[in-house]
Amino acid sequence: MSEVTYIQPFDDKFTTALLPELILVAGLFALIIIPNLGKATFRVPGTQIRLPYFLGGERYSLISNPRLPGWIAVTTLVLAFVEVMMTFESGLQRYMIVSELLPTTINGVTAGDVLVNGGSHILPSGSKELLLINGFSRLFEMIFFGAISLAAIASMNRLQSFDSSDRSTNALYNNRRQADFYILLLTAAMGMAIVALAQDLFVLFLGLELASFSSYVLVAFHKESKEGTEGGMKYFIVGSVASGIGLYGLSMLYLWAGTLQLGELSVAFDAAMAPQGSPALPLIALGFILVGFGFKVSAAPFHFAAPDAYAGASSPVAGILATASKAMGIVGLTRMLLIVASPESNDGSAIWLVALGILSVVTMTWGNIAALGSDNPKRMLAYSSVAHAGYMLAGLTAIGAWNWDPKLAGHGGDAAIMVMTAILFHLVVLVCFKLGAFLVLSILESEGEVSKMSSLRGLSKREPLLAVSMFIFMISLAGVPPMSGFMSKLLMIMGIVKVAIGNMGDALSNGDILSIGDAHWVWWLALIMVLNSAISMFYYLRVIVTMYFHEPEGDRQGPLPSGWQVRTAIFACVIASVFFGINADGLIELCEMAANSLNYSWASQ
Amino acid sequence: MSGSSSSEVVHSSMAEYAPLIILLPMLAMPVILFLGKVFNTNPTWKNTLKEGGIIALVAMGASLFISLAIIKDYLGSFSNNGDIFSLTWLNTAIWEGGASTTPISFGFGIYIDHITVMLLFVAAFLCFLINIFAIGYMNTDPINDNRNHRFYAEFVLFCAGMLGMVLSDSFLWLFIFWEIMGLCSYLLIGFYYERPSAASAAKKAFMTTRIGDVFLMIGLIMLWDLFGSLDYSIVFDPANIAAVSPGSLQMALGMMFIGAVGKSAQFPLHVWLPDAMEGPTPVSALIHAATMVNAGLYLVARMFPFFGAESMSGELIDLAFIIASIGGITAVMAAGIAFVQDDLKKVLAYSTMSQLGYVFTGLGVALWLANSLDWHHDPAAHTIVVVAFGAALFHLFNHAMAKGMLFMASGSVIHEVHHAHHHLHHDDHGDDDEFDAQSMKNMGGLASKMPITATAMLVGSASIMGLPLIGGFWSKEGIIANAWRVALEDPRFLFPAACVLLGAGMTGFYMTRMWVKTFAGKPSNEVAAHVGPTNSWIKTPLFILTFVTLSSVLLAGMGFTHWAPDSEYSFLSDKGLVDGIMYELGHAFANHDAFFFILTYVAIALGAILGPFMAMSLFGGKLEEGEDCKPWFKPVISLNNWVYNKYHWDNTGIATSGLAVALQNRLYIDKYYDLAMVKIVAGFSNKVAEADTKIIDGTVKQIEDKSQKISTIVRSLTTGSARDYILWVAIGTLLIFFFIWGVA
Amino acid sequence: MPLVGFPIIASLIIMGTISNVSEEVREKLVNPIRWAILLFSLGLLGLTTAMFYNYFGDLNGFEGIAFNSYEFTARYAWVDSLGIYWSVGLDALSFPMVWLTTLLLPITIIATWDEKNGAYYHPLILLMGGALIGVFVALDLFMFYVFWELTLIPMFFLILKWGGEDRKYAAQKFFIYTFTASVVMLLGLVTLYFLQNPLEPLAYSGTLTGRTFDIPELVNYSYHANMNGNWFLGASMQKIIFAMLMLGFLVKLPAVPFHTWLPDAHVQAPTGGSMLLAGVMLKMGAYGMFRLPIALFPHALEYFQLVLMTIGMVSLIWGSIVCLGQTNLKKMVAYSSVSHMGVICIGIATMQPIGWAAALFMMFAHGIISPHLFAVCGAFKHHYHSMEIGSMRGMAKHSPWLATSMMFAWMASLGLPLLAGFVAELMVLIALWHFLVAEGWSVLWMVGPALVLAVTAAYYLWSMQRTIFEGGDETQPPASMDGQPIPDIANHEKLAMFVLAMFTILFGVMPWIALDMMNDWSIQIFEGLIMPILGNFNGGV
Amino acid sequence: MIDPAWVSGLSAILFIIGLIGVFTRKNAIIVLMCIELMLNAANMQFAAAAVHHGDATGWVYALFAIAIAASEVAIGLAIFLAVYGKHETITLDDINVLSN
Repeated sequence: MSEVTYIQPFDDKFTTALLPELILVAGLFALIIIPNLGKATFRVPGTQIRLPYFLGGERYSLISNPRLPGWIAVTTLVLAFVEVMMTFESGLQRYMIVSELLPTTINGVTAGDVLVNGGSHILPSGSKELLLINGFSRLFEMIFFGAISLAAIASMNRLQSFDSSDRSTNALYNNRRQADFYILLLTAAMGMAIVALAQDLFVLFLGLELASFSSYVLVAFHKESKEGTEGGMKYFIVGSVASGIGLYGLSMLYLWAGTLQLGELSVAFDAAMAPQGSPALPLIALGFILVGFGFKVSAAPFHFAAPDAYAGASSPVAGILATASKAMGIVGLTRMLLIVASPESNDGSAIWLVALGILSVVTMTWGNIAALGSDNPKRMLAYSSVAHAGYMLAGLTAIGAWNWDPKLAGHGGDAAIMVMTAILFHLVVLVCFKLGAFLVLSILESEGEVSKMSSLRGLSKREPLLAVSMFIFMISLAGVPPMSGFMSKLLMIMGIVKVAIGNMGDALSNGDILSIGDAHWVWWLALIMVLNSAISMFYYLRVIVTMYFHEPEGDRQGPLPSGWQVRTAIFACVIASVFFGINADGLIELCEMAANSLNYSWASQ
Repeated sequence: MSGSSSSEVVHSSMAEYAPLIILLPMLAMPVILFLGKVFNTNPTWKNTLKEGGIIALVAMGASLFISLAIIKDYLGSFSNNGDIFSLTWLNTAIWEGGASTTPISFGFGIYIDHITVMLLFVAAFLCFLINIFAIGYMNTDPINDNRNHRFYAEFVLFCAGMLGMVLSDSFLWLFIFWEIMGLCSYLLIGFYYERPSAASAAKKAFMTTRIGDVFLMIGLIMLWDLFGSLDYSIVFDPANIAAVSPGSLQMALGMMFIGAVGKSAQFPLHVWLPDAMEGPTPVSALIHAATMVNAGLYLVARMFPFFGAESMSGELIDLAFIIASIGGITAVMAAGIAFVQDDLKKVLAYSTMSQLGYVFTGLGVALWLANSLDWHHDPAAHTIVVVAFGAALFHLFNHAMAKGMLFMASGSVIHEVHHAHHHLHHDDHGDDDEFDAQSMKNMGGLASKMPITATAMLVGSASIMGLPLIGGFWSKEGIIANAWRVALEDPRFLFPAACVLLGAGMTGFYMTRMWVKTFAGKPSNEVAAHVGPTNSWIKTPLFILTFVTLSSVLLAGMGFTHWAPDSEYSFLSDKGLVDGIMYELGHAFANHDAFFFILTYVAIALGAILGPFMAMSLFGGKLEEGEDCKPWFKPVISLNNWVYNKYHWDNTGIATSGLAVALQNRLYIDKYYDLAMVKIVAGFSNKVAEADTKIIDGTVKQIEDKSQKISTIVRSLTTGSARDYILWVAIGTLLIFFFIWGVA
Repeated sequence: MPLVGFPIIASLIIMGTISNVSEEVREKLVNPIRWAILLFSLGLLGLTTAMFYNYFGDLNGFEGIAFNSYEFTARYAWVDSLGIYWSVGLDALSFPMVWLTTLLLPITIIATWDEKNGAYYHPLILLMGGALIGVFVALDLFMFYVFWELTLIPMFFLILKWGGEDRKYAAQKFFIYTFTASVVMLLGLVTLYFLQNPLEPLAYSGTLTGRTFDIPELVNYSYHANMNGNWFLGASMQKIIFAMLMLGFLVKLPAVPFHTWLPDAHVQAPTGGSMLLAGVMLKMGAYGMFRLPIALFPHALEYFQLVLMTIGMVSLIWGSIVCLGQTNLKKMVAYSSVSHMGVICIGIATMQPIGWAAALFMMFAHGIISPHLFAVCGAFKHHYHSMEIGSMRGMAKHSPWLATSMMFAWMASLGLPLLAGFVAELMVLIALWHFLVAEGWSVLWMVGPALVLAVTAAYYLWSMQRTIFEGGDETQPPASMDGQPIPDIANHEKLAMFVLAMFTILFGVMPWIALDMMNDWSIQIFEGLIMPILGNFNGGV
Repeated sequence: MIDPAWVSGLSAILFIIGLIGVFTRKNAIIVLMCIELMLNAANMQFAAAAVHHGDATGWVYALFAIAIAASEVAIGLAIFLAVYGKHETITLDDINVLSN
């Protein structure tokens, strides 16, 4: 704990601490301003003196390129991403940004205040913890920025653009939309980053809404099509309802505890969860909040809008929904379930264990079964995304069970970290292959509709490299070694099994007779999970078979439209998918570090 | 091979070369096959090397030479029984509990004793002669164009299998070579692969023997489990035999006997043999007379030490009875079917079965005697056992020689009839040819045209019939006598004894019928009238075998009827040849025991008088006017003519009776086997295959289909209306409450 | 170990390169590529043969190595945190399989020299070979599993791209079926992984988990835990994990009733795919059984002995009877594989050194014979455009080479003495009988194998009668030939079949070349593992 | 001063009305209004809780939530407009091009 440096907004270290976010803000400004720079002048009234004020007017030739917003956004996102990476690389410095921080020299310490930063600062009792920069939040930022920058790169040739000399309304209109799209991407990234950093549930909620609103618009961005608008609308309505429920949950929680600070809520929960019965209010609140985040991770039965949204949105956007947006939901769930209603707070296991366990089973099974017969590749990927949410929920469930065995004292934290590592690893590599798959569809989309599996036909003949990429993404999604998807699934199974088995090994070496019934029931989650991944094999293979077996259909012949940007992005995804499968060690260590920093109490136990 | 010579017995120096007997033909096979493939139409290959026939002949000659050298060395004394050398082949281990595994091994080696010597001579000698015959027969048959190398390759491999089986020193290797023979018989019977009948006959032969082989294999494994080895030197050791349970041993031997039944075409696994006549005649001679069918006899003969062991005394008589009974049944049944066959080779085939039945009966009674009598200590009993066993082996010998000769002679007849047919009709030989060169209906009166062949046939038939003093007489009398001897002791044996006695008469009938139908009487059609003499490749073996068969009185005198180890009266022993012959004659015709005296003459009356008489009264007759024949045929023809004219009677009633029809249909056994195959086995397997597809794979497919259906249902919940989605959110919320509340 | 890495990397590079060149260039490259791959695989064969000659197959009798010790080992850290190592090594269990794989690679390439799209096909075969070798040399559970699944991918593509009419269904079924079983196996492996809890952490443990995937370490650990009547992991857990692992292996083997993927895969697979599938891939199941469940859970093996025996018997009998009801040549051969794999199962279930040695030899012998069978089937299909038995008769006349090859392969498969298969069958029967008598089981168990010996002959003979023989009637040649002259097989096919035949004879006549090391391995595992742990349970007549 | 519990109760009623409204009404605008109702229920609760705890943060939360609600309406209406442009209806049940 003491490694965390407490700062308040606009301290001197503030810029260092929030550099990636500030880069995003700068990028946002740049996106808004730069495309508007022009030879506009202002005539000083009454004179002929024209003072240039640069906004508006005839655009400079340098910035008249309609692709410019894209470049700005990509640069910004990549910079932010690189910055996040750099913070890992150069030894992560942890910061807690609080609303108020007083130097010790000014005031004496009063009751409730805490000495921080090696005793040089006081944290007054009314001060709120707002944002925490540590391994966990940085890792999520990495996921968000990585995913969104890949999507941004891939979108660069997706949006219609016209030469700047074309002065038609349509051309102007479309060129203008370029900036809008990337602004929304950046705000989404911004919102997600806030979610990752937030230490106050309401701050988290704000970030969530920022990201959600951006994504609603992004989904509906193609308003020329029925599907686009419809998907956006459904996503918006169901999302709003979910977040409304979530917000109501927050308000109840606030009503109960008088605070939405994670740390304080956690203490309150610990105190309230007594064996003889718990107060109703926090449990209702917990349920409501679970719904709010459940929608974000698209857990069944809150997932219904997701397939429609994925199908309606352009593929890179759908990719963001399936990866970054989902990761955001996981952050929320992690904060809520593991910090606030933490398993430590209850003897044996967390209060939400059964509910989440059932949710995870329903989610993964529903997703896989629905995907089985789906003939729309995007919907199929959406359902598969539901299934993957189920796997992660299973992992979270396992963490909830980690101190089920009294004999586990001293071991449980390891298991929890193992599972958390697995979830983080999964989220990272999910960006590689799930987004990658969407990007492949994106290339196909630039040719025409991709609402039928048959659109993929003969891809191996038309674009062998793309087909190989898609193949790798598919088997990675299915969890076939040596792809990273396998590694993540293996980690997840390992984590769950470790939790379930606990220290049965000790009992075994004492000669006790144990059977699988003596393990915690979350072991069966692992079994359901592997069986589900076997089911999922079926529809992933169908994609492969369609690509390699069938001849190209109808007018879909020959190579696809080029677009080196999106191909680069796909290539990066392929490399990462394979690399993290074959050489997972570094990433596992990174995720382990992040998992460790989620909850210091685990490590200390 | 690892391992080394292990026996301390001093051996013939030739025995060191014994492996060559097997190896030479075995190596000749790829050579012939390769050369034949490469030089297929080369004139030198075709004419000088006879498409590989000469290479085969050289290999077989060398084998025969080495065999004879070994036999010569061994004839002087039978004491050098046992392993020549042995090599380990398989090393493995079993675990019988306890702290370590027990290593076991299976080896290969050469083992020579009196039975080996007998069979070695039969096999090597007949293979060589048949090889000579084959060159004359195969290479002149235009239907064999350019594929005789295949015949010779398979032929030599077959011979290698037979010789290997005889020489090997363990039941395992006996089985291995036994199977190789089985393969070769399959290939040889199916030599005319394009004929569906040949293909089906080959399959039938392999399949039927395979069923026997399965039992044999299990029997061997049971035997192995009893002794921990399959080496003769170990399993024949009385000390080892004393240690095993008689019941288990009897089971094991019984299983092995079923193998022998299959191989030697005994009831009920006899069905393959008549069909196997689809192969070229040399093959018939080889498989059905000289070698393969004898393998089963050899196997049973090999069991002698078990029956003879003191510790087993009286324990194995049930098996001995079964052996004898199977032989008896087959002897009568096959003879009966032979009554009505018109196909020359088929008659011989059934005759083979019948005669093998004799040998089995002989072996059965010999084994019974060995098992019941106290022959280790009682010299009289010893003689009885040795003579009984010797008689059976001698019949094997006689039959092999005679039947080999008969087949070759019949081949010669068929060959020439075939030629005559072509010569006459000048048509291309094709498969649509209706003419059946093997049917006796197309022959008759050939005695004048093919004197050597007819002679050989005559002598061979006489030998099989047991005409006094010729070949089979000695051995057959011995078998019948011993069968009755046992029957007096053990009434169960009345059945096989009666069978063999009855069979003697039946043999007389069908063999005579065959001869007179073929050689006596008038040519039944134009073709038969134009048959010419045969070539010298074919004549030579006939000539040699005729001599051997005729000289069996000498062989008998030399002690062939006492062909057993530690006989006080062993081969060419102190008695000398003349004394030996006298002894045999006296023993046969002037037995001191009144029962056997009468029995002998009853048998002679049946086999040599009644049977032939009946046959002659029905078939044959005088030759065509103006046809001249060799002087030694004249009495036969005249007798036939006389009987035919005087006693000819209309047998239509019998020939069309139910029994005759049943015999013509082989007693419907084949029919029911086929029925069982088609209805039960094929039907069942089709059902199982269907179940595999419908039920096992069907379950998998069901899962697939059902999951697709469920998927459709699940996806139909996504109705497309945002209101429904929200409803689901609400339901989900309630469920979450429920579960959180439930826990809390 | 270069044996694993090189083929995979080489083939990936080749395929990566050719996918980027134009159609014409690719056509031109086919020949150099297949020559290069042939030479490469021959090099591998040379390497393993040298190992064989110098180490494993000492012609004067294999010297023997101790139980749970390996040769040619190499170990590199792979994923430290989980205790995953790139750990390879060979013992007498894995070596024959590795050698077999390297033998079949060039033979497969030669036999299917002219396969269409060769620029992809031959590298794919090589990739397959590399993955298979990886399975056999892996001494790390993770690595084992990775290669285990990796083999699916090239095979999937071989079936999908070069297969028959219904290849789409067959390829998916093959993949999903075996994948399903192996994920269950994976869960078993992971459960096993976390149940290990020695007082001292085992070597090569993960930093995050504190457990190890190292097979020798685990075997060693389980050996000590199993001693003195204890069950490693406790009785119940041991049984459960044993069952989970066995499920994966039995499906791969395949054993009835998990076998139906095999006929579909075989019938649809191209010749080369079938050859490798039947030759090596099925053996992965049996190999896995020896490597993991048997070595780790001898108690559970004893417990499940009856089950395993039953499965083996059912596979044996069911497989052969279904064969009898087949009209499709390749399907029949595929089911015969099921039947033969049942023999392996029985050999294992006998729990006798001879039975295990026999199972190992059966794996080896079937690995040589079954590619021959499938090469013949492939040639049949290739030349006559039909797979139906009876559609083309009289092969002996118009295709003597194919007929000879077929006859040879068929005979070898039905267990003709002096060909490789016989030794294994004989030994299994001996082991079974000895086991039955020693354990006091009913000898009626023997009826199954006995029946099958006859049935096997029946279906092989039946099929030969309708292919090699006959053909003199007017129904030949069949309509599928479109009046074309009937060709015999090409020279490269002849060569491949001839080489296989020679090896079949070699290992039939001189089985000890391979059997000695297998036998030694069986004795070692018995004396080193089974007997100390299980004590006197078996035998003791 | 009203007891915050009453306000909480009112907000619960509002929330339930809103929730029921969203899945019973067909017109998107009405649904949007119902969503606003739900958000407002939360706002009231925040305000009531702020009173209850004597903590000003609750009011801040409420203010932020109002801002969120406002932007939500803006976005929602924009999307509905776009939907109307393509589908010519904003009846939720009739907008189901995407399903299954």
